[in-house]
Amino acid sequence: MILLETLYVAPPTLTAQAPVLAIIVPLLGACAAALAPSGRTGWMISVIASLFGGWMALAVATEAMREGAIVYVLGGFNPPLGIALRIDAMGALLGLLIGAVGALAAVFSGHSLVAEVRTEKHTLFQAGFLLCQAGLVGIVYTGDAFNAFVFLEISSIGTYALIAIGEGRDRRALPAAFNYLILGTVGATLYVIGVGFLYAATGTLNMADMAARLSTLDQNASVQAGFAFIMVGLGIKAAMFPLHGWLPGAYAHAPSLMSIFLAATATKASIYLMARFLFEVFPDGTAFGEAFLTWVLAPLAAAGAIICSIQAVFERELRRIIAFSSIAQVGFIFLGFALGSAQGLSASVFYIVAHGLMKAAMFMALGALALSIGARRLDEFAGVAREAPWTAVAFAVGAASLVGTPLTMGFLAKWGLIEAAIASGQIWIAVVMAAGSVLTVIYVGRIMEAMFFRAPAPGAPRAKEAPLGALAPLLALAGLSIWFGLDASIPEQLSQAGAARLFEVRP
Amino acid sequence: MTTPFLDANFALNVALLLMLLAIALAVVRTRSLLAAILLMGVYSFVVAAWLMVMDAADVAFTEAVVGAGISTIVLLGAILLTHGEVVRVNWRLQVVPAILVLVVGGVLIYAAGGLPNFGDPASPANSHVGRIYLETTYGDIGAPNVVTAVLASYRGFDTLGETTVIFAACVGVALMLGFGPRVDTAPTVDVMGDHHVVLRVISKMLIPLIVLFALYVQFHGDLGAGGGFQAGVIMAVAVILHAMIFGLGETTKAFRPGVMRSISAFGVVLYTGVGIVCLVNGGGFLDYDFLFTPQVEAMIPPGLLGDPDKPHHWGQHFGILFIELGVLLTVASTMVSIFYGFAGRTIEAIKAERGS
Amino acid sequence: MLVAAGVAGLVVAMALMIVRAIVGPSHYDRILAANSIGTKTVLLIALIGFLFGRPAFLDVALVYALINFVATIALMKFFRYRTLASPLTAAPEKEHKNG
Amino acid sequence: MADALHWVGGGLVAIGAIWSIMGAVGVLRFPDVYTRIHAASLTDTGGATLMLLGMAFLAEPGIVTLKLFFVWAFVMLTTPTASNALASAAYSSGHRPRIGNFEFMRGNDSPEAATKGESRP
Amino acid sequence: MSWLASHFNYVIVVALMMAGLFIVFSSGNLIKRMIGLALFQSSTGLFYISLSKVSGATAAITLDAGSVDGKALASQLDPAYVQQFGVDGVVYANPLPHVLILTAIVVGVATLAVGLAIAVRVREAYGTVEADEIEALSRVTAEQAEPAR
Repeated sequence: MILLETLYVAPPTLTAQAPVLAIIVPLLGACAAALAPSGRTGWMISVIASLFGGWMALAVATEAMREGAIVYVLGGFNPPLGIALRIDAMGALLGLLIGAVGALAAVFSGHSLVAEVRTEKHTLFQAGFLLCQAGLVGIVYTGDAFNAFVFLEISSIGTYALIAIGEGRDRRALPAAFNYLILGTVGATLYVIGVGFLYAATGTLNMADMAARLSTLDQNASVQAGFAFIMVGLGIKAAMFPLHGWLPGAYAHAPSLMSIFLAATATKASIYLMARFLFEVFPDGTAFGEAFLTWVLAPLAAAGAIICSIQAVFERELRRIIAFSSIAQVGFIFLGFALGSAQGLSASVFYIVAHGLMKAAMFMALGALALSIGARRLDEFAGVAREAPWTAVAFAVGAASLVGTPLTMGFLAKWGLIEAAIASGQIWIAVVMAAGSVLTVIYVGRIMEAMFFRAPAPGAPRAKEAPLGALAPLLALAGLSIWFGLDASIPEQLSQAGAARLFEVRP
Repeated sequence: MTTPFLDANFALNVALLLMLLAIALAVVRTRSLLAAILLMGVYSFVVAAWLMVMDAADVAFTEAVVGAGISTIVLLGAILLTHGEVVRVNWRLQVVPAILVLVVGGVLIYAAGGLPNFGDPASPANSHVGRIYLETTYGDIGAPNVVTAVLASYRGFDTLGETTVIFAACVGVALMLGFGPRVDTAPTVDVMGDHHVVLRVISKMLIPLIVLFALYVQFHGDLGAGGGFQAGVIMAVAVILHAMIFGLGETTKAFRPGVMRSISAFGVVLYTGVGIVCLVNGGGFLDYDFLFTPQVEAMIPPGLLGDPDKPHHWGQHFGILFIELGVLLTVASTMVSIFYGFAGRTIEAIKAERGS
Repeated sequence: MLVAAGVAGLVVAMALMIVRAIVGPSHYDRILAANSIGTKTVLLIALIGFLFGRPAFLDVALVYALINFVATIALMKFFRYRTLASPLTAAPEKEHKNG
Repeated sequence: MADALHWVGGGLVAIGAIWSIMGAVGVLRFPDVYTRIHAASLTDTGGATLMLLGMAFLAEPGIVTLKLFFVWAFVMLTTPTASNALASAAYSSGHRPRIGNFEFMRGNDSPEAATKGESRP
Repeated sequence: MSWLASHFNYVIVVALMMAGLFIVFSSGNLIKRMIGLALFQSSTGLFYISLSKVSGATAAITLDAGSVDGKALASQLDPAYVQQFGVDGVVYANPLPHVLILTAIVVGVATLAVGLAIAVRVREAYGTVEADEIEALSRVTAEQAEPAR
């Protein structure tokens, strides 16, 4: 907590407006980038706007830690009449993750975009990237169920086209983007239907008001169906196990910038929104909610964690391995939710951050390698550690965190989840976690073996170390994984404070 | 009226919904894409009539301009570029989707059992926030059209998001279709030496009228049905009509694609700017009561707009005016950009086919 | 009462037209039906305004009349020229062909 | 007086509706595209005129009447134009009328085109 | 039967949703799938608007009490309703779902445009818009990434 406050320095007038500024600065940045005369200017605008957005997210986090939860009223009309942003410590943590990864990815894009996307598209690409960022921050900050849908769509519509731009390198990006568009829109529409059912039962759209009204209401058919639709809709967006079909293609074929940013943040925002509906909007302890956690969420999450890890073991393209690993990790996160305890929730949120940072580092390392070699398959990466040691080391740090090596953030995250599972007596969840980790070791081991211990194939294109402008954000991300592995006070305090607050309100 | 299910309103409702169902089933069944598009156009017509029966004049307005106008044109542009008009059907592959859809439908029907009766004024949906808006709008905002008031002021942040979505679509379509080799003037595809004097003359007469009407819809928005979005689409339709009659080359000379994209961004900036002005003046984001500083408000003659005791009506009025202008700019330019994207590709497609 | 009868008549006419739109057989039949349904919708919306006491909603009818026109032009260009972009010429050299 | 106007207006609206139904029946029953276009465009313009005139009688003179006039003007502009464009598009794509004498139309059309008729799906 | 009467709208809306969803999942043609998606999204609009219907109400554009419209309207409405649910003597429709659906329609058209744009690019890259053919061609691309073993 002390650390957080020392990090954040700003005038109080700015702090008071930070929640909305964290959303609208990237938004304005997007407009400015679209108007920018050259790709270089667009990149600078993107970096500045992302950094400013990240700074504001820091302000929000500081405030949320101090106040417990921030309510920012928009338009001068108190909820439920107007729309309000409502940010508790966990939301602030997620916002911080989005801001940090967004800023680092924006810096990195200075090199990767030039290599991957045609020059005349750079300004619009940066505009789309910033829109996506604004939308994701909006999803985690808003306190209004319908407003969340609008932000979901802002981030998605920007994303679809940006993934499709990956066709310059691999035409499979186009059908992947189209599939994502179809499934993503179906998911968002199912979410809207669910919100409609809740609105029919409560007459309000504000989440807090909804929660208050639902707790006095009989759990009738339409409320239950609303809940189911929201879960399925957001489950598609969050790549929950049987609904994850869009993810591998989208992550594997998108331009590097989008892979980094999406892998670290996009599914995470939807997962967090799901958590809010699970633990904030719906009254705890109802038979229906309990049954969902025990009989639907937990088995699916466990199945996803195991099956997708196995798929990752047998996959040959490196980016697809990491994409499948992401789905498996989402399964771990949902296992934490399924515990239905404050400890489980806070462990899951911590895991979200850990996973976001490590996946960002891994995809960014691949992006940095893609600057010099156009490799896709795992064996094409043989021996890159000798040619690009720093990049490979950063990748290895991310991978180590993914496996759960001590001294990395991933270790603390896994440990926290297992602890929470044991504390609530669900030993089988701990066992699934352990089994998933073993599988993770296998596929990460394959990657490491190829990168570090195999000699490069003769005649293969030589990898080169990425230029400093691309290496610096990469090392920063890897450094964050290690820093939080040594001293996790910032994410830990925020996630625990948020979870404790939620479960205190509804014991 | 005391027996709400037997009145003319309900009978119309049932008739129109049954038509919708018939059309939707025909869309499912048809193998011709073009037929599906035409049926969707008809569907949208019927939806708009139904919306009028449901007292949703503003939504009907939007459905009119979007469903029948823009969607049809964009879909036509897309099938021109994809050269496929007949869909192949493999009935064996449809079993799983059918089961899936039946499950979803079953859940929905089960859920519908818990919904309040249709038209019930005392249902939760109609008695909580929705009612409060009706009671407070006049005092808070002073605009007769409650839908516009809610859209632009109470839930102005949603509308900012909506405008941003439109801008995102502009960015997306431009990234996908907006670049590549361009031709200055469209080749004249003169099939049989047609002459279209009638169309050209009528369109020349219509286009200024359409723009005039768009302005009326724009500035009449807080008094009657309509607003920035609808006006924007109508204005875009005027440009699209010009492009279709006089050629894309002529139109892009007047409304350059790059300029259109810039205007789209500028609309969002204008909207956000209004919010920031409120923020700088000490209110929350988009709190139009703070659009003008107290010094300015003191200069306003009392009662000029709305209630004489409420000088903030002035701020609300102008706030709504400005943000609707932002919406208009973004929507109009985005719709034109989207049309450029699809129609412009057509030229390239024709050239590519002729070349090969 | 007579207005209600008018609304009912229009709905019946629309239903018949929808049958034509669904059955086809050619695309021109569908366009024709769509166009005609458009006109009927314009009238229906205007009449609904009268029936329910809000004739001020004629704006919606007005905008429908306009959109209907533009969509029909788009369809016509689609069928005849296979492009939305080319200009419609006013070539004066040929005589009127089919009256 | 107002009552009389009301009856006149209502009557015109009802006649217009009957007119529209007649047109719709024509569209449903006539044998080919051209006769159907004939039925639709004739009754659309005629029916619309009657109904809008009727509504003008029902409404108080003022902005509503003006809007009704504009709706009428739009319908009168668009329906014939669209019908004209539609018929010419149908003709040039190879549809030939099923009934009536159309010898005078021969010229730049190939015989295959003339037999295509109603074959499009 | 009375349940059907009071929930008729929802039944039809569910049928429309199913129709849209069926097209999305069963069709292989990308354009047809976009059409299905548009149908599906539009049916949510119908759902919300059905929720907002208030029997005997009028559109939520408040009337000047003295205007001709207002007087004519007030005389048509049921006095008991007006007394219980009316504002200034007239029952108005619930405006909130209208606002939400305005936004949803806009989102729908944005999605449609972007989706079709991507479909057009798919056609340019693959020469087809049928999902199974695209998948087969994608497999070829994936195998090109593999060396001959």
